[in-house]
Amino acid sequence: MSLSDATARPAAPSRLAGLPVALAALFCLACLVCVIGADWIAPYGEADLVAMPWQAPDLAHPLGTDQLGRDMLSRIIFGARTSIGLSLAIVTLAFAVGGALGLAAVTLGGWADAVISRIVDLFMALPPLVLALLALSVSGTSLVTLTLTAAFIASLRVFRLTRSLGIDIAARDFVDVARLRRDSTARIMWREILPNAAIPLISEFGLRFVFAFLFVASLSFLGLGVQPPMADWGGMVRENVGALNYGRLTPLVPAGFIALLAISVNLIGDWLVARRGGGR
Amino acid sequence: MSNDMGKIRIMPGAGNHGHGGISRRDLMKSAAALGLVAGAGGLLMPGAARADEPKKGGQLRAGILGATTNTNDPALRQDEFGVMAAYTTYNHLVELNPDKTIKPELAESWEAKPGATEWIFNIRKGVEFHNGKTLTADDVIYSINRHRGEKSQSGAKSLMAAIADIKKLDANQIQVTLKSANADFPYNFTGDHMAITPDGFEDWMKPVGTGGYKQTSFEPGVRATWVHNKNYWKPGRAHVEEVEFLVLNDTQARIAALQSGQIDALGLVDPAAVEMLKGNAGVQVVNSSGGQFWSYALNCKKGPFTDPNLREAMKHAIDRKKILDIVLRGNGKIGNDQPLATTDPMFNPDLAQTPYDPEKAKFFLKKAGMESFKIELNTSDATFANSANVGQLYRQAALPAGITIDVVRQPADGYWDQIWLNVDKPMTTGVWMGRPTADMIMSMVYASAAPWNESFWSNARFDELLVQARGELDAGKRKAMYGELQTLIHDNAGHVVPVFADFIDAYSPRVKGLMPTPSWYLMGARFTERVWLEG
Amino acid sequence: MNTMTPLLEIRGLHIDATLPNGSTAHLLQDISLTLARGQVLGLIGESGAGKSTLGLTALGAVRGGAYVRAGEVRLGGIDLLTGGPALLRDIRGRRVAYVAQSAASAFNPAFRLIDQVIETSVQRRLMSKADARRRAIELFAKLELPSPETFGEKFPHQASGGQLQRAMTAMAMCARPDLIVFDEPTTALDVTTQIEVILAMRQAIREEGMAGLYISHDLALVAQMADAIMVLRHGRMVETGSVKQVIEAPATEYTRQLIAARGLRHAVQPERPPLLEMRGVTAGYGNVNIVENLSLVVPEGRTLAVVGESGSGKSTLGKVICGLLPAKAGRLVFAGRPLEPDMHRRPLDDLRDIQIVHQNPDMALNPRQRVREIIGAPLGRFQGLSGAAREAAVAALLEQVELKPELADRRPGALSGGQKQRVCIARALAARPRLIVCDEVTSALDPLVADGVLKLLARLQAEEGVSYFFITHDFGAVEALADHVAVMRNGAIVATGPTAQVLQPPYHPYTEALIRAVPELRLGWLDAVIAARKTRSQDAFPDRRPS
Amino acid sequence: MLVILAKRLAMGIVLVLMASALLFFAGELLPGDFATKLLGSSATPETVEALRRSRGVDAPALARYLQWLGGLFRGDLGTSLTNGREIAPLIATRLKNTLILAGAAALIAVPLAVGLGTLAAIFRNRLFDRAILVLSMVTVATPEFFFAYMAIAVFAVNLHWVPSISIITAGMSFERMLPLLALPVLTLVITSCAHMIRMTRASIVSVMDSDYVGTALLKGLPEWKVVVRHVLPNVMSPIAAVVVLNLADLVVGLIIVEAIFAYPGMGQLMVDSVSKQDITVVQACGLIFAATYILLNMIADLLAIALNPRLRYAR
Repeated sequence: MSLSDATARPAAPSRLAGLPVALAALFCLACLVCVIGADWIAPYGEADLVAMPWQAPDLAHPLGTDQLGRDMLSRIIFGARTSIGLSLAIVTLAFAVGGALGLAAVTLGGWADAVISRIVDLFMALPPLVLALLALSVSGTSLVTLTLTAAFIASLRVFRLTRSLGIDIAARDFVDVARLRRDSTARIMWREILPNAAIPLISEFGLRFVFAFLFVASLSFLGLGVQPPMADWGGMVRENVGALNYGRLTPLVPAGFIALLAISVNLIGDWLVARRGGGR
Repeated sequence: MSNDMGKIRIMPGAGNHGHGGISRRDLMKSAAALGLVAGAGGLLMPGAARADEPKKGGQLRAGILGATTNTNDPALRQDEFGVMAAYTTYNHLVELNPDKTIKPELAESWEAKPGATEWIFNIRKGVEFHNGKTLTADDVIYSINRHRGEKSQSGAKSLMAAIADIKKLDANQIQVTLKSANADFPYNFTGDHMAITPDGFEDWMKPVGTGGYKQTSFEPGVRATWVHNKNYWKPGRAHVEEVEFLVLNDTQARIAALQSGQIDALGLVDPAAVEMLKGNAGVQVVNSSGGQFWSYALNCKKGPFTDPNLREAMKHAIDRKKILDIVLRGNGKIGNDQPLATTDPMFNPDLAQTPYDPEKAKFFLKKAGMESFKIELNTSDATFANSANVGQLYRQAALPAGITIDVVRQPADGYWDQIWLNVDKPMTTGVWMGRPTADMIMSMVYASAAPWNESFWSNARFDELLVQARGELDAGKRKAMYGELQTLIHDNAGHVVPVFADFIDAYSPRVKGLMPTPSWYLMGARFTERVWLEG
Repeated sequence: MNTMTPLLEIRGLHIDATLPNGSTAHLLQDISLTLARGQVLGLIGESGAGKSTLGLTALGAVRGGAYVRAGEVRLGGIDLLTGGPALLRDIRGRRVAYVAQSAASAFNPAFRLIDQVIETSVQRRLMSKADARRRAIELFAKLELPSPETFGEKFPHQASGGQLQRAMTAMAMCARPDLIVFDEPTTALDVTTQIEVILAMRQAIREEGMAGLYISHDLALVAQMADAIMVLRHGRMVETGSVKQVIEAPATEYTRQLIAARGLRHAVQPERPPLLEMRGVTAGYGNVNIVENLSLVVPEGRTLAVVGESGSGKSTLGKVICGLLPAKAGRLVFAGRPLEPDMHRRPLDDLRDIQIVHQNPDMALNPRQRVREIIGAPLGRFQGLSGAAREAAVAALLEQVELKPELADRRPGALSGGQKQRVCIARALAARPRLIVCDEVTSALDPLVADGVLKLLARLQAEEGVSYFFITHDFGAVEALADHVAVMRNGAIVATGPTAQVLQPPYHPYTEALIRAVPELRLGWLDAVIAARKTRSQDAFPDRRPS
Repeated sequence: MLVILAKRLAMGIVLVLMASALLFFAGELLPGDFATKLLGSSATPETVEALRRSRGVDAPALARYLQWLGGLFRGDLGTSLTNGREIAPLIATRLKNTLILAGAAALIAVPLAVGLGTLAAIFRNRLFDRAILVLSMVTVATPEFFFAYMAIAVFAVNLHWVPSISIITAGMSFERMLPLLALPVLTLVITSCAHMIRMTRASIVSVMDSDYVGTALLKGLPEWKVVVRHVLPNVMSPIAAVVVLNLADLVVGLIIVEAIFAYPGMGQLMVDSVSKQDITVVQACGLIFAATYILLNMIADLLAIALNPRLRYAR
């Protein structure tokens, strides 16, 4: 019960209330365009050494150049493709696996639930970075193993969330009705439970996306992430961070893009939840 | 001198960027003999070092690459830490000079019997270990034998395999018998593995040597400290009172530590940082141009490069200048597809520089019966930093010649074991730290039976001449022989050498006595013994 | 303070709310009322009528998103709406107090009850802590809470729902406010608990001489508690007057309907053979048995009502019949053949023959599906219908439950409570079942809406010949629909037989307790109960089995 | 309640055991071999074999696991493969250092985060709240090494206020340690606060929407008093859980900060050992991390139980 003092009419909502969300959507859209069309949009190649390092921005290089003299703008565009594409792949995979297992655990219940939950408990008992460090050291670093490892780690949390949301929904009477109709497990998962868990899951998707971003960046730091000369935003911060010591602000560019993306995704997630009445 | 090749591995914290984060395990000082006079040309000579009188005292702090697994055991030492610590705690029989000549250290003098297979070493008298024990021939024999024999776990094992027998002649004299003649044999005792420890010594957490400094604390992977050895026998050396190594592996953190005044010395500086560091009044940068070079190995045994014309094409399709300018920022020299630096006493100045000439490359391609050509280049961060980017530059340069190079970036782990020296790979990337003598590098990389013949090149004339040169005591004849050996490599071997990379070090302004030393980083790893502090 | 000024005066009050989608809802429109000291005004109306909103304005509060568009609210002559936050803080708790519907959630779980009861008095420095405790204990005693001296030491989770509701009343009264707003204080309670609570509250109000706003959807209950009644509907005032005036001479059709509600009576029907027999059924969760060794019969085309308080095991029985909770022991016989206890092992025909309608349509309907899909699913499964045939069948079923076929396009969120329950019924009917388990199907509905649903169920039974296993706690619904009644208590049947027989004297004592506890819509009923208690001077409805 | 406690404890032990098996065999799977790595160029088959035998790596994996497990119970973590040192004392120092750093960071971050989270909740949807939310989102999303390098560039390189390298040694006095800890602690505070702020705010907001807060408001208590008296006691349990879980992440998340500031902690040890293929140390570190993580998770659960009056006072 949220109460407020009974007073006269509250201030009318600002006309600009929707502006941040619109800008966020625009930014995300631009990023997606980069993801798809990096090859056509970027003025220079991803790994092309085109100028001297750490040049200040000018017409030829609007965002300057990086530590090897590559065009920063092009790297940002290609980096969007790698970072966003990778994070999307990770989170999508994590949701597909974690979500499906979570729903299955809820719908099947009993020993299936117990077994899956215990296994997830075990892996969640291990620190994510340690898990990734071991997994990637064992399997070697490639985009595929990176995606699989990060997705596996993220899927653990997705499983937990889906399961807890699902248990709540599965206890509702309409699920009993579907069972009494002998609907298949898959149909119950897909038609009865999933749609009702969709909004919180979408909001979680945004959050996980941001975390996946961060996680990949952390792995880059340990030399286990995206491998150069491929550009990724986290890695670009890392590569150029030395410039800070000389008072150059190049690393702020990718860092700024990361922050912008995080805020945008978050804003859109909040907006989606609010639009659906905020109900979980 | 140990004969490891410079495997470079990416350290955590280093990302994959820049030189600074590289740990050169098993790294050798190149003895790229820079002729005393000739070599000084392009080198930076900071301050008027020679004019200054060395000052005593002070604390010298260095940022060194290392790991928790480091040890003071000369046989198993790893990383920059192991090398630097070896020259701080210990002495060796022979000392390598900055000009790549050698001079006596714990061996007062030596002589080769005719044929250069039997060598007599006279051990210096009156030298005391840190624990008070006096140095004898037994200590020397123990120290050498640790690297020999079946059970040896030493990194210098194969180097010492050249020794057939060691005999103690008296308390201060030993005789070393080689399996085959080697006129440069004393160079083998300059390497850090060959540190001299007391007979039977095993306590590597509290090492005992005869060096200028006594180790006072050792936390592997964290730091180590030394105090000046009051009884040090060597005059005019080991000036500072305390030495501290801080293990710093993160590229940026290392430079920041120097800039913020927490350390005085730093090796393995990223070429990208050089220009900015030079603009920083608080930092001295020292470039040492030596025998460190990169290599592209073209497989001469299997695949397309069995055709020498294609090897020629590849040698003309690389823009060495561009690689030097962009990747090394000019901190090096362009290569000419042979392993000796211009400063090496054996360098053959008559050898013509292969130019970047796509037309010529095309010509050789046509000669091999091809219009265009596609090849896979294996690179890895295990070799040198930015190796994939250098590969890209090679690719860009080769395209106009009709050669398409696909740059494949192999994982660092396993690169040396599985990709490199794999006869099924047509083209791999390598890196060499240089060696004190021409013979060492040639026997290691180019001889048919060489352990690291990365291009699987085999040339009967070369093999024969190499053995002759090794045993030749006449300087003029040797120089001519090595000249021919270089020509053979340059003209025929499957080796593209794009650049020689400088060793780049940075110091705080109070460090004096600096001098470019072409054998390795931080004055050939002997900075603790040679520098002094001011102010 | 001028005794001539009314205690609470509301004039021309309009309250609007901004909905999440940006549109504006009118919660209250042009409400005016006057309340004198010591007087209790009952606010009555169905859900969404604006009763609670009105109640909160007496404390100068609105729920999130709502605001006052026009009007004034005066307490003792002071305008609450313009007085500012300091004034509101001053009057709240001290002059006006609030008793919420769910005391269980309105108490802070982290503190002992006594600390919360005396919080207003102590924090506002109206009394010393010792005085406040004494006052609280006195109120606990007055509200007939067990061991009043120590009752306050309990944490909320250690007290029962009825006790908490009384403790909440004590909390409201502790600082001796002039006015208490009771917001459906007994709605969540069982009837036998409710009567205890309202008895205690009624006496306490009388003795303390406080004025009250008593909000409820139950006209009979309000008639007992209030001096005057205001009927609200859709945020507007329908009529207002003294209790006597409103219930004996209602001025509007709506009030008349409210009074007439719950008056349905089911005609006696000829006996029919059994459709479902339960013999010695035992069921429960884990090691706990909820029902034990229980036998019942549902005749074909007739209704068996199972009555009891929460926790008596009646809903468990419903789940046993559906096979959702397999019986641990005993037999189920359906249409002469044995019925598998576990739904997973029942043939599809059995699943089709037994359908269920739940208490809360919000839980029973998937909010993400349209009515078309909801009703269409069983049509597809059990009738094998698809495409246009299914579409037509959905339309026919909607008409059968008296809904417009256009509603097929809506999602449950766009339906009213009654409409949702009718969709649930239509979904059950779609299977063409022989038995429908109706689990408290009217208890979440407003009285008039509930009446409509009951009428619908009766009509459908007459048309389709379907049997009902009708679970309820409401005797009005029993009388409206049931041929047979079983009264349950603690997992066992205490009385069973034809409706007329069970609900007429001589009662089983527990049946009598239940029936007596239901407020009657006549003046002075509660006073009569109080009087009766005083003469017996003991627990009003002892559980005395006939010996 | 004791039953719940015992159950949770038993589960923790089982988890640690399972984690130990997982870590041991994952370590076995690490590619490459410490001996070839260590010996490098001189890695002839004989030298490798000699080194392996001297470190006892030639026994079958299962036997070594059981032996390892047995050693664990005696507090013996084995010896390092590369330099043959005892692991237990090594880890003891490193763990102590890590705990010092994590503890110092927590000491600042926890009150700060809970305070800011509470303020954000009180000023819900106002400018302060929005600013805090956006800032925390940015810090959550920005890689922590960015903050670390920013801190170095500003406070060490440009201002020369504090050192950029944080090598602490045994027996160092507190005053000497303080400036060394400044930058890593600052970095950790920035990165760990964000999540705690958001969780604190969310917990408080959900409690502020509860009926009993409405009741308290209708008692005429001022808003701050409602927050202090009614909200905070009830968010203690979720916040305690958040704090403890963040501590777990903090201890483990030190890996990167330790690498940058050359801080001699567990994380650095583990990363070092992975790169040197020093499997026994990797396994021991992994186990310590997992055990810490499991222990702290358990404490979070137990705190939630302990702070819940329903479980403290039975009906």
